[in-house]
Amino acid sequence: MSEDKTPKLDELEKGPWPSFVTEIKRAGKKKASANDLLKQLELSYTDGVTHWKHGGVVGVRGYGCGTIGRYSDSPDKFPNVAAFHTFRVNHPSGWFYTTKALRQICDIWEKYGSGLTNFHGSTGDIILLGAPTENLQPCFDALTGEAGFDLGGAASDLRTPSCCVGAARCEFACIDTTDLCNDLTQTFQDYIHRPHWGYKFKIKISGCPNDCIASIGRSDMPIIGTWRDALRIDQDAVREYVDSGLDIVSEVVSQCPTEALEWDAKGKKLNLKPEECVRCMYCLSRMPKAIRPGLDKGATIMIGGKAPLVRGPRLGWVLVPFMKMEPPYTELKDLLEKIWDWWDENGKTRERVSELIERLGIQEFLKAMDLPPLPEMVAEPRTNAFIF
Amino acid sequence: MSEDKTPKLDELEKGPWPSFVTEIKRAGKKKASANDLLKQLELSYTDGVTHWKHGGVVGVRGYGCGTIGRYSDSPDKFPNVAAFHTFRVNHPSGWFYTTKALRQICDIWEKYGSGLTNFHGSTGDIILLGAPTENLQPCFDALTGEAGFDLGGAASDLRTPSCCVGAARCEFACIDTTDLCNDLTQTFQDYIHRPHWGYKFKIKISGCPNDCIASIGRSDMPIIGTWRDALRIDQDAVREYVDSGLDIVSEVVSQCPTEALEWDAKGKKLNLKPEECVRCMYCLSRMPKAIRPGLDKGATIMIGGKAPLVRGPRLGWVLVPFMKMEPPYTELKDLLEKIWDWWDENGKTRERVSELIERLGIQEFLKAMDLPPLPEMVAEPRTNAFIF
Amino acid sequence: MATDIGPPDYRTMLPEIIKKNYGQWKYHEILKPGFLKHVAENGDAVYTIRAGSPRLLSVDKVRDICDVADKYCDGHLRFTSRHNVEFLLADESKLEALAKEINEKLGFPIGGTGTCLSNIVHTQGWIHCHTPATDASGIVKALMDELYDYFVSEKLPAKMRISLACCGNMCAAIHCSDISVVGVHTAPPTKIDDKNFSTWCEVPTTLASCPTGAIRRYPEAKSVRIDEEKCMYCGNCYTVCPALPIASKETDGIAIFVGGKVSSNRTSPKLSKLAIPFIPNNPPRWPEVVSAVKNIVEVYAKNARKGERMGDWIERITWPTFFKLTGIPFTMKHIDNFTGALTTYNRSAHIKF
Amino acid sequence: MATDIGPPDYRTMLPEIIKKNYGQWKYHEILKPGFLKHVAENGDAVYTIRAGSPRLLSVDKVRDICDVADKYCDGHLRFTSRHNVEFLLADESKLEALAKEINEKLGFPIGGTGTCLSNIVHTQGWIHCHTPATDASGIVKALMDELYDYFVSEKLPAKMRISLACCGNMCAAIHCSDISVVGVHTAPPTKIDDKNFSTWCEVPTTLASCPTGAIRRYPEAKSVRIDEEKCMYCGNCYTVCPALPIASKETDGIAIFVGGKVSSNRTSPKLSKLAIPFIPNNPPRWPEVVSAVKNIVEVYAKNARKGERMGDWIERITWPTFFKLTGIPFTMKHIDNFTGALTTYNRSAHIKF
Ligand code: SRM
Ligand code: SRM
Ligand code: SRM
Ligand code: SRM
Ligand code: SF4
Ligand code: SF4
Ligand code: SF4
Ligand code: SF4
Ligand code: SF4
Ligand code: SF4
Ligand code: SF4
Ligand code: SF4
Repeated sequence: MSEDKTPKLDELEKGPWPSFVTEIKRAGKKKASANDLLKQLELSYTDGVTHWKHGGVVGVRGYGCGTIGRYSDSPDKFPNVAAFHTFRVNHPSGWFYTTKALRQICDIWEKYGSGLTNFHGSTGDIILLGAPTENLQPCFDALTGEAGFDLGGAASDLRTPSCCVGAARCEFACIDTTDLCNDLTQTFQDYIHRPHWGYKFKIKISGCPNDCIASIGRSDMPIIGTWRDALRIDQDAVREYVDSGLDIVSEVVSQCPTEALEWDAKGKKLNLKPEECVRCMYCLSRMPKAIRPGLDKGATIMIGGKAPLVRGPRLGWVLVPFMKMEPPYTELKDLLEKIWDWWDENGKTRERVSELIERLGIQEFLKAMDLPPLPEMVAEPRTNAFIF
Repeated sequence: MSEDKTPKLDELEKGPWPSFVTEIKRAGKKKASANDLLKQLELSYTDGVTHWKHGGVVGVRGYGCGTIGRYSDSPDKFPNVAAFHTFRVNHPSGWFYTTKALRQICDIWEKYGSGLTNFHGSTGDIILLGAPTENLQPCFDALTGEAGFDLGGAASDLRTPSCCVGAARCEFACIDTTDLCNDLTQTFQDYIHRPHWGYKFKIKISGCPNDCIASIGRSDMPIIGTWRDALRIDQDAVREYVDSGLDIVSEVVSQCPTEALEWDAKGKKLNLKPEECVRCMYCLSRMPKAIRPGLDKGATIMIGGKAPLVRGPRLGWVLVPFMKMEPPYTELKDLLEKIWDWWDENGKTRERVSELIERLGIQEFLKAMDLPPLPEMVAEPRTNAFIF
Repeated sequence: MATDIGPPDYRTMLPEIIKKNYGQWKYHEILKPGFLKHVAENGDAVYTIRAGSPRLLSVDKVRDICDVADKYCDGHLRFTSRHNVEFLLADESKLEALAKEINEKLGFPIGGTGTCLSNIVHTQGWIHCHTPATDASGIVKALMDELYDYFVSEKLPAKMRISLACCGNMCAAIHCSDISVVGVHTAPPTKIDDKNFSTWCEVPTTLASCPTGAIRRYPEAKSVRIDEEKCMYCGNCYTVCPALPIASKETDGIAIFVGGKVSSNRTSPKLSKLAIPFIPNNPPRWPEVVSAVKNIVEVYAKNARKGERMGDWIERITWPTFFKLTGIPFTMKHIDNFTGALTTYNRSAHIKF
Repeated sequence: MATDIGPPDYRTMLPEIIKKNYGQWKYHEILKPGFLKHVAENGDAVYTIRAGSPRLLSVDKVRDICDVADKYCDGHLRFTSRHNVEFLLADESKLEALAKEINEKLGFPIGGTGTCLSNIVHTQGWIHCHTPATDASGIVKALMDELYDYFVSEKLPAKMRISLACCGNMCAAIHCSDISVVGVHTAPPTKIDDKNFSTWCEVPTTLASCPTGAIRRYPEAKSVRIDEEKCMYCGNCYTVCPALPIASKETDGIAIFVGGKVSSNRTSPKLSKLAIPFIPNNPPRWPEVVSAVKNIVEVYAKNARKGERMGDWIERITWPTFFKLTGIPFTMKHIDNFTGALTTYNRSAHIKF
């Protein structure tokens, strides 16, 4: 393989899906680092292993987090990615942008970095992919200066909170996800930018149980909009669905997981047993024109989602079944601080909050939180007689 | 409380359910030990604790198991139960008796013991409740001699196998439970009577998945009758049920857990998708006159049921989905010996086979058993990527 | 002296009608509570009357039972896997007379079939065991007195199995019953008998017996000590070492679990789940335990659908609703904290308000 | 130098039509794949076109996207939680022209809504990470090429989320996706860099990092050694200690899990379960991985009912049937042996033959 050819990666320019290789090549026209990235990647495609060295601590003044240090293991071959560090730039809540803002970021990144980005990283940050060490500070200064952006989380800190589109474009939003996300992000800037704990903590906010931000799987604290009163049914709109061919019994009523719905075929009325409804969003999602959340809205606060390493896969579970969610979100913030204090005091290095709860026992945790035990917290009570 | 009065226990002679206190009193008319038992029990009812001392090793010649040693902690007060040991007498499979056999046991027990029994202990033995040490051997001799009974299991041995009534009085029996139980009991006499392993091993046999012997919860090896071909439907009998008022759709068809049934209302025919049926016994139990197991019968061999101590409650799980079950049951016996060898070689003291499997990993166990991994063994595949 | 002869061959114990139709049964009917009719391929029928027994029987009572079996059943009978007595006969005409004698002469109720409540499988308790946290027979008697009607008539939505074990060893494996009543200790075994420790016990096996690692060496007294924070009162150490008594009047009592089953009928077997963590012992009739169980039975009977076992019903209505309907308070103790506990939490946004 | 200013306020980023109707949305319709219409209480409507993006974008491409948004959407756009680009506008008449430019000028497909397959959430791989067992972007590209039709048309029974992580750290938390593609190591980190160990690593933290206790001290070399029997190849030790490299061309590859979801819609969230334990890396297009995923997608699409997510479908048909229908061999590796494994076994007599 000649040094400049990338036959393997070229294969990935074929096919209908837009190609990341094309993107790297395009950046490579302007930036030598993008070109070296391409070549190093081609080598990985040949060797079957990464050519990045382990870790590396880099940063910007005053911050302990927000960058990921990265060095090539073959700096001689690929001098322009010898140091190739990443910025995690905190996105605006809901990932809405003006083109002006995006262009500013592009200009800065073309100047200081590789010209390659991820929109977005899987935590939600704008990933600016690869800059040499000496460019980090000036690039940061430009970002926080002219562009008005700031860094997101990395390392043992509060990670960039994210949320679904919510009230901005969704009829199901039971809480103002974007406002809450923005408020928490601003309130806890210090926790995002400097390592405070033994490990990371993630917050994700969905406007309803559809969980379009995948919070249950991906965050230590999933916050999920819900309602306490009965869902609202517009019977005229129901009849419209039925008249235009919806088999309401087989497609909606019989699918309700708790048999909370009943179709009065005679009266052409969809009846709800509100006390049976578990807010699963099924009927609402199926008939958005006819069924809406109730009016007494708030959020279910959950705890403990995370990736599988190293004690197995985790999903978040119910901690507070219902909390009103209005600015300045004091109750929520107090709870967060309480959780962080307890975790910080008791947790080991690299121990996520759910792992700590598992180690010390949920009882210990609930007591420290001053939260009452509730049947809503469990799928089922204990099956062992080891009650202590 | 005067020494001879039992006001607390007397309360338990009231009410419609037959009273064990009445039984003890009745035995007490003939046997001083039964009387002392009553008095010691009254004391427990006052003190709120047992008055039996811990353990005590007793036995009969040539056996290491089959008796439970028991000494009073207040022999001065209750001299006639100072030593009050139990026999576990192996029942005939299916718990069928002639009155002659029962009367023989009664006569022997009136002679040597307290005259009190349990029909039966929860493993299935006849429990002869309480004899002094010196009577154990003569009592045993009488049992094995004139009466033709023998002891069951206790301690770290094979416990008395038991089975449901099966072919003797049940139309659902897919295997000859009583014969199999009897055969195993006779074949493994040595394992029942002498401790061979680090802990106990239990076998229970049900003729079908209704599991009337509760094998899944109570035995290291649950053996459950099943069939491989399609269940047999007598359409005339189906129509009889329907004609006499059974709502076959709501009460049967829609209850089938795998939607294997279909009611052809026009043709008045109950159709089966045999490949969907999981042999749950529901439709058969609901319509015994119309639906019967198939003809290619055998058993599902399971492994690992036991009580919760100390690693939490256990249920048995599928080890061999289908095994033909005909005398002399060689395949089953070979498997048992293989399991016991592996368990004996690898197990710690007081470690049941499922605890050992958990500790060493199911893979290790299946390999040692030369059994192939099958999807029928799991409710779901692993959720972690820790594949080793 | 004969050894290893094994039990008598069951074939020698079978009634004629059973021998003749062995393996040939075609279907059954429940004629009324406690009365079964099994019909063979050839049209033969065997009738069974099921009678409730206290399990603990004097030999004289066994003889009474034999008398009845001699009179009506050609000298044969059987017991069930739940300790009931079954009288089998071919002659339908004798059924009522037999039933009358069972009731009157033996004092045994007839029932326990179909959707009747059956007998309570139970254990030794203070009658014969060294580790109990409660008695067995006494509570069973008190419960069955109160639930008598459910045994003699079909008043339940489905089969209901109540079981009782007097300590966490859970003889009878009651961890998968519709209702399980379990004796529990709620304090650690701190009254250590240092004097006898080294005679009765070995340090390594004692340490190894503890699932939570709560026992540590205590060389000063050639004995051990318990870390009370870690102890979960399981009593396993006492089974292994008599110098660690754990029973105590003040702290022993009853826990109640619900919603288990072993049958694979329709739904898979289920473990029972904690309903009531602790009720102090109150002999001789444990009124608090009796009314707690009765309440659960009644709420279930009133609310479950036909054919729905306790656990199936609760899964349908959800656990919060179970606690609401029964009025049982939900406490910290209900939330699992044993190995794998996290998978028992509500990992969804499904909530009823 | 300003610090801690946080991200720009999202309110400054919203299109006019969104600002005006913020929190006032009443319902939505999916006009066709990739085209959403949201209607507000006052009758206002916003139209959205969703376009598939490779996520890794050059700044010039971002500028192209901006050009399109300037032309049609008053200079606004958003990204979704699955890395798609959304163009929002109030003027329905411009939709087709906008769509044309997205396809032709940006080269982005339109789709991913409703029961279309959406974008594959993924991670860094060989592009930027130090611990991968495989690449990310390359496999994603190869997969989306093959599954392209599922993105641009509604051919699936329900939503389907495919996710990919390049190592067991599982960035993107793909452990609850309909299909998760995970990079796995299958050999222990035995090429220990003894020379650098004491400079780069600390013994206690290295030992503590191992969930299975497979690492032991090796004072001879001031380093550690791995118990190969105990190692489960999780790679956690390498994250903590660079002297324990685990990546290897020969033994690294892909595992595929299926049947997870995070939404509480109808059924509770579910973890994904192992379908295929190992497929060796085969860059640049991983044909074996692509055809394995395609097979699962197609079998699901053919057999599941309307509205049934992958996991709901498999639960209905049972896992043995899933393996039968897909033709995927079931191996020892499928049976869980991690903490709590026993509860994942078939603890019932329910079997299909
Ligand atoms: C960039 C990103 C992947 C991507 O391409 O999108 C990423 C990249 C890395 N993750 Fe991650 N994680 C990223 C989102 C996640 C997520 C998803 C999320 O946040 O929603 C998860 C799963 C959720 C969770 O936290 O449980 C995740 C779980 C991990 C873990 C496992 C943590 C655990 O407790 O199980 C590690 C291991 C660690 O921290 O040591 C990890 C570690 C890493 C490191 C820092 C590598 C390491 O071993 O230290 C990676 C740096 C790669 C690089 O060179 O850039 N990353 N990581 C994501 C962050 C971008 C952003 O800020 O937007
Ligand atoms: C006699 C006995 C077998 C024996 O060898 O002793 C027996 C006999 C029958 N059982 Fe059973 N079962 C017997 C203990 C059991 C047990 C074990 C236990 O309770 O410890 C179970 C498992 C219970 C559980 O899941 O917790 C059991 C679960 C069933 C079922 C499944 C019921 C369900 O809804 O889950 C059936 C089917 C049915 O009733 O529809 C059944 C059906 C039957 C049938 C109808 C079978 C037949 O066609 O003859 C028999 C009459 C049942 C009746 O009582 O109505 N039998 N049956 C046992 C009587 C015990 C008693 O005295 O009450
Ligand atoms: C008599 C009986 C209870 C009864 O009244 O029915 C009984 C009584 C005792 N059991 Fe049991 N078990 C009896 C059936 C059971 C069952 C049920 C079964 O076999 O179907 C179980 C649950 C199933 C299982 O084995 O998992 C059972 C699980 C235990 C355990 C816990 C074992 C475990 O691994 O979890 C122990 C503790 C031990 O062995 O150290 C135990 C220990 C004991 C001891 C020997 C006490 C001890 O700590 O050593 C009890 C002697 C009482 C006495 O003085 O007579 N017994 N034991 C049952 C035997 C009668 C018979 O042979 O028919
Ligand atoms: C735009 C987005 C939110 C955002 O802030 O970015 C979004 C938007 C909507 N989601 Fe979502 N969901 C979005 C990610 C998700 C995710 C998260 C994920 O995939 O990582 C989930 C959870 C997936 C899971 O369970 O694994 C998700 C599960 C749902 C569901 C539940 C579907 C189900 O059957 O389980 C609904 C309801 C429905 O579609 O019936 C829903 C419904 C909707 C609706 C219809 C809500 C509304 O009325 O506006 C939106 C249009 C959906 C569509 O694509 O047809 N959305 N939605 C996300 C688009 C991602 C993409 O580019 O494809
Ligand atoms: S989570 Fe609910 S509120 Fe948020 S975008 Fe999805 S459907 Fe809308
Ligand atoms: S939201 Fe779900 S639980 Fe509530 S009525 Fe609708 S379908 Fe039923
Ligand atoms: S387990 Fe089956 S075969 Fe045995 S008695 Fe019960 S129903 Fe009959
Ligand atoms: S036995 Fe069970 S699974 Fe089979 S057809 Fe009957 S009800 Fe369905
Ligand atoms: S449950 Fe406990 S106390 Fe009761 S008999 Fe069994 S071992 Fe003894
Ligand atoms: S009672 Fe159980 S937990 Fe407590 S010290 Fe004894 S063995 Fe350990
Ligand atoms: S999944 Fe692993 S290899 Fe991939 S980016 Fe995350 S930490 Fe790096
Ligand atoms: S790869 Fe994982 S299991 Fe293996 S030694 Fe490293 S930390 Fe331990």
